[in-house]
Amino acid sequence: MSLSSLLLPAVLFFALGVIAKLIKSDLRFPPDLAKVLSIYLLMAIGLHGGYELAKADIMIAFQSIIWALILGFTLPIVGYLGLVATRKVNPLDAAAISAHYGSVSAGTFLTAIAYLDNLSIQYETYPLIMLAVMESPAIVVGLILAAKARHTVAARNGATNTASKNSNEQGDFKEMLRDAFTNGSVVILIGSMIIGAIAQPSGMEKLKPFIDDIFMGVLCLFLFDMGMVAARRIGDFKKVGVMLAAFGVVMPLVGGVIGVYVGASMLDFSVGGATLVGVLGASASYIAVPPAMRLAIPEANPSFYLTLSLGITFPFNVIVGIPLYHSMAQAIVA
Amino acid sequence: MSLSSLLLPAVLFFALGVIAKLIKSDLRFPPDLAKVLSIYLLMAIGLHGGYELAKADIMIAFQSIIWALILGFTLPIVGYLGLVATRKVNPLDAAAISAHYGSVSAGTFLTAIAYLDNLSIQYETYPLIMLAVMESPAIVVGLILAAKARHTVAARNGATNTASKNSNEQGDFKEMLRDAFTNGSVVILIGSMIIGAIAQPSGMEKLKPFIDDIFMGVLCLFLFDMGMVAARRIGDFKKVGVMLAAFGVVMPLVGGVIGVYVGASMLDFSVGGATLVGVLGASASYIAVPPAMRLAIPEANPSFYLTLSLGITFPFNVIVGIPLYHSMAQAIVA
Amino acid sequence: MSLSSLLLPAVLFFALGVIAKLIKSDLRFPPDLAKVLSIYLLMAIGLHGGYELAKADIMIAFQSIIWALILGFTLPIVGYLGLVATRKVNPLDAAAISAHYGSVSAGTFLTAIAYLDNLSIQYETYPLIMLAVMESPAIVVGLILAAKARHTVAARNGATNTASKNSNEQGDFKEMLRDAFTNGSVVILIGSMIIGAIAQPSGMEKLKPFIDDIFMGVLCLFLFDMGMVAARRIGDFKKVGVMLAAFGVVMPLVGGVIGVYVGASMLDFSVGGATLVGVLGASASYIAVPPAMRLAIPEANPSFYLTLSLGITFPFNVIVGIPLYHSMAQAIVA
Amino acid sequence: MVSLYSEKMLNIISNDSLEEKLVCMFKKYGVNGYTVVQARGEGSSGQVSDMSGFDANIVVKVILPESKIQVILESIERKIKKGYHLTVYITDIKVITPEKFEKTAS
Amino acid sequence: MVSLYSEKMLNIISNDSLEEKLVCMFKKYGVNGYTVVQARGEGSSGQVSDMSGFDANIVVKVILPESKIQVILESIERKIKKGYHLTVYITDIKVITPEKFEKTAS
Amino acid sequence: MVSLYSEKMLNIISNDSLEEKLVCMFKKYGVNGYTVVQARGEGSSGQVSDMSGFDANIVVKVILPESKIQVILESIERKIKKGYHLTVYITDIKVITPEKFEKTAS
Ligand SMILES: Nc1ncnc2c1ncn2[C@@H]1O[C@H](COP(=O)(O)O)[C@@H](O)[C@H]1O
Ligand SMILES: Nc1ncnc2c1ncn2[C@@H]1O[C@H](COP(=O)(O)O)[C@@H](O)[C@H]1O
Ligand SMILES: Nc1ncnc2c1ncn2[C@@H]1O[C@H](COP(=O)(O)O)[C@@H](O)[C@H]1O
Ligand code: NA
Ligand code: NA
Ligand code: NA
Repeated sequence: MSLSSLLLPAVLFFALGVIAKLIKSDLRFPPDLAKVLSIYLLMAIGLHGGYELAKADIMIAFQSIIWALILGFTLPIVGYLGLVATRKVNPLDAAAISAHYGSVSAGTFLTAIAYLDNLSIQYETYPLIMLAVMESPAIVVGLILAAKARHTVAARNGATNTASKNSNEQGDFKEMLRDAFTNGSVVILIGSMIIGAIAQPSGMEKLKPFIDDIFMGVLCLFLFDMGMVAARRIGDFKKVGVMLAAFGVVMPLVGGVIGVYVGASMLDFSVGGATLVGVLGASASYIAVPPAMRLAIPEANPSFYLTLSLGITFPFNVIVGIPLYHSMAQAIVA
Repeated sequence: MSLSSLLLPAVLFFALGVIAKLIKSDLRFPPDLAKVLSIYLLMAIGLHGGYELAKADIMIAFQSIIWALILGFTLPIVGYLGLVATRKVNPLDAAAISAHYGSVSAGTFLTAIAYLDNLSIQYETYPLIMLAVMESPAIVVGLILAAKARHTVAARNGATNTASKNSNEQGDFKEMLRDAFTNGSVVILIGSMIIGAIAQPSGMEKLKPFIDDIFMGVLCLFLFDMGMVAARRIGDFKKVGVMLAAFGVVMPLVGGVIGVYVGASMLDFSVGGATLVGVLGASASYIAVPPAMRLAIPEANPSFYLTLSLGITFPFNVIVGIPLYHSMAQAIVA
Repeated sequence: MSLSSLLLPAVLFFALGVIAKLIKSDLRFPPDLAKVLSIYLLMAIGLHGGYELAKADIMIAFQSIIWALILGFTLPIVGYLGLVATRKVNPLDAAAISAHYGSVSAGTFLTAIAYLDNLSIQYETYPLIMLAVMESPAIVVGLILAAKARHTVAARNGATNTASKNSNEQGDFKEMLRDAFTNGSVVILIGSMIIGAIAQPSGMEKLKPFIDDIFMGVLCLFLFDMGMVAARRIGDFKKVGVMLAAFGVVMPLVGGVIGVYVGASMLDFSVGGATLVGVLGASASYIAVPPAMRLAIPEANPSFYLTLSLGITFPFNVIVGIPLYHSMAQAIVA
Repeated sequence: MVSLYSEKMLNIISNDSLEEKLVCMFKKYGVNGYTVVQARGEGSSGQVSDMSGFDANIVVKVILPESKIQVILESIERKIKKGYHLTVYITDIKVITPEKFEKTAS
Repeated sequence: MVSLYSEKMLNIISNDSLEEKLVCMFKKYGVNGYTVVQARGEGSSGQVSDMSGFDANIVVKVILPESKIQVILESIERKIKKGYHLTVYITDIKVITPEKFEKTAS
Repeated sequence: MVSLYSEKMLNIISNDSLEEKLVCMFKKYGVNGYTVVQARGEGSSGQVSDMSGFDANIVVKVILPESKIQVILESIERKIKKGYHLTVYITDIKVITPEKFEKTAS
């Protein structure tokens, strides 16, 4: 875990974004830029991965998907229990927050890839499928945890209008399930992977400059922007309290350890691959899950989950986490 | 006409966009992205084409322009007569719709170029001038058809306030003529072609990575976006009725046949060039013409022409039409 | 000073933008595009420059900064005195306008670099630091000039509520000072330069296609957009009056001469380097300074400074100025 | 002399993730016209940027006949009680084409 | 105590291709101030996205003295009769700088 | 039957470089909710585009209890006297959750 990893341009631009906001610069990126860049990044990584995956071992791919589902379903429950144990948040907030930790952050994943590439460390392509798979299940778990929490709360309060609510919830639940699996990021990522796998090689060749050559520069720009977004949330640190803020650091460590273990021991990946699975376990979604939670658990306070996932866990993973999970992977694989 | 043409990344991304909307994904591209991408595409293709055209035969270029004008003026009239014959739309709607079919769709044209490039089929550069030329005349024909339609309607209704309207229309007409020929797409395309032709080769060399290397990737992203836009309109299919929807498929076939014939027999182009002229004849504008029609024929229902050009003809051409016009061109040229 | 410099694609696209507006085309670029492009350009030039500067002579770098500060502080005063002498604007307008001329235009600077590159003329990297340094001081001078102007005006008017104003101004002034030095463009430029200097070479290598290869194309797109923006202001030419409009041409000439002299004689730069310093002296800010002046000198009329910097000086420099300052540099250095 | 007719305009400020839900609600009550504007803002649930796809607000504007206001407000109130963050306000407006806003559900 | 003065605010929702035409109309009647906001929406002429350059709506807002309302409304009504899709509404507002909106054509 | 309560909505059209200043002012007077919409426009200080980072307008909308209007208007008036270009108007609105807008500074 050399310090030199911090000197990756991508990480440095993230830091620049954070600093820009800390010194109260008036620097503001156009509101649609981050979205455009993330569309590009997902598309590029998807095409690239799909192309590789066309040659992949279907058995390992299948196992990866199973483990992605297991991680996606388990991590939010771990997080939920941890949060409820702190007694610092109500169960609905706990459900909403922990859903974020079962899902993943493509930005963190891509930074990890830049990190590995820079050290010339090989990695398997399967974690990319896991990235796509893990976007959705956590949202579902969040919904289930919230339903449970609501029942608890309602039972406590004497449960007046539970009946009428329930009928409504049925329809909503179905709709949200569909939303979880047709989520925009998932569509781009899986769609691009399929295109990468089935498109004609001659066609793919022509895409190379777009998806490969300028990739790293776009990632830098994206992380620059996200650094500013994260920094705007760092200020809310005080609002969420020390206990919650600590969760934003401990939870990725827990998820990272579990992820690295799954990658190295269950899936038999190399150091690079295990590091990436660690990053999947450690990272928290800040694109797909927040709007889903606004819809599904409106009672939860968005300040909590946005501050944790965007303001604490994201910077922690980009700057400290990735090299750490890499060390862990080295330790386990060796 | 091999199925493999459907496996072009550009076409696959268009399909992905359509599918994303059909499965009701919440995927949404920022509202300005399509515009930015289309500016880039027009600029790149213009520079590229201008560079080639500097070495072109002025006689053929001139003939191409003449034929582009003929196509642009004739096709809307063909469409108008066809539409009026169906008795399913009023004359003003017919005028507005048919104007779209005299004009062209740069997105379809670029997909055709990707298609030909992929099959390593050579093509002349002249169709590019025709693309630029054909943007405008159809708007003018639309205006004339609408004026005629209005007179017919007014005559039927007893013509109350025709006089006052007329004086106003004079000024409007002039203004709209100017608008038709200073249309944004035309300015970018012709401007870039001129720059490509007169700029210093050393300067052009430095532009190569921007205009050539990443071109195909940007086209994919653009078609991804347009696939979603088209799919949003496919749902309006029922509103326009079977007859009109059929027009959205028959008209491009008619235009395609005429275009291929003009390209192959009148202009003596190769298979590639004739295919491109076919695409010009077949495609319907969805960028330049709709706003012009909103202004010029406000009585017409935008749902009709947007659904037809964007929701039916555009997907039809991208997926079915291009290989078809290619086969036609092969048949005629051979 | 060959005419061929006008045939640079970048300059031609600027002209195309101007022409598009003059012929009243409806061409409109999305409102956020210019900002995105300028972020990219600053980032690319910063990374590039930082990488070079890592090998630079610290002494010359230091001298460059000193001279940049001197230029930034002196030029607005020269401009202010000139403007007040014309008796065509009130002192507050004069302060606001002249602040623009002490600062710089990155767009003009990059066009100059494209110009030199095209002629294969070498240039030092130090002017890039000067570009970053010169963004801010002029804003400060503008504030000081405005404060002075306000006192004069207040003294004339009998100075009623100066006291209450002053206490308020103290706080505002501090805040504006901070704003001047944490200005967004400065943060991107200096931040990218530092990243370029400290990032690992292997990481920088991966950024090359993004920051180098597509740079010229992006610059063309940016200047295309800015041409339209400038042209919208050219129309206001009459509103500002002949005297002011003349200032928009004379002031860059004065600044250009001073700049070239500083570059060639004080800093001992080559012809290329001296040309760039000339451009720094000649160019007027239209990104950083206008919003700062709206805040700091609200009494000044934005039409004046926007028309001058964007509608007159910017086109003048891009089309006429750059080759001129190059000739001057040749004359002095030789 | 153009005649003016009184109508109501209902404005809802909300996170853009709720747009589909709100539009659905309008259609359920036979309101087929609405206008949406992108916005940023701040309120009890913290700061909301206008970054599309991340966290953005919208202002939804609907011109309605007085008669439909109550039933829609009740639906909105239910949503607010469930926890949704909706900032709602109603203004009196005058229109020149009342028939446009008074027709019943299509 | 800041005094408040009554004015009218005219709002026009339309497709952005009509922006130039509307601004021209304002200037013709001596109104030189206006504000435009990008929007999306749905109405009798179908759904309109907010994709710039494709199909976008705008909301045009103009603060006017009462005296100018009628003549502009007449012009708008003529346009609507010609077929233009304009959703128009007027609100009563209070302003603190009436002179800003009452001056005659420049 | 959902009850409606009267509040005021303060609207400020300004250049976006003044956004921070305006938000500061609101907070100073205990107003913690506001909504901002990007705009373009024209007025006495010329045409303003909606180009982010160059020259853009904003419309700031704040729902306020009547009691807070005057003190904020005074602050705005001072700014206008200093030269700031602020186009301000107030509308009467009805809301369904008055407690949201009446609470005092946090
Ligand atoms: N007093 C207010 N005036 C204007 N807009 C408000 C106000 N309070 C809240 N909002 C808007 O409503 C959104 C949600 O507010 P809240 O439910 O308080 O979190 C905010 O992001 C603002 O855009
Ligand atoms: N009832 C309404 N409330 C708010 N906006 C409307 C309404 N009806 C129409 N609009 C807006 O006006 C535009 C044109 O409407 P229309 O003329 O009905 O097609 C729509 O795209 C909407 O943005
Ligand atoms: N009469 C008006 N109606 C609507 N908006 C206006 C009006 N006058 C000015 N504005 C807006 O306020 C901004 C500043 O105006 P001004 O202070 O007159 O330069 C303009 O850019 C417009 O967006
Ligand atoms: Na995770
Ligand atoms: Na056609
Ligand atoms: Na200067």
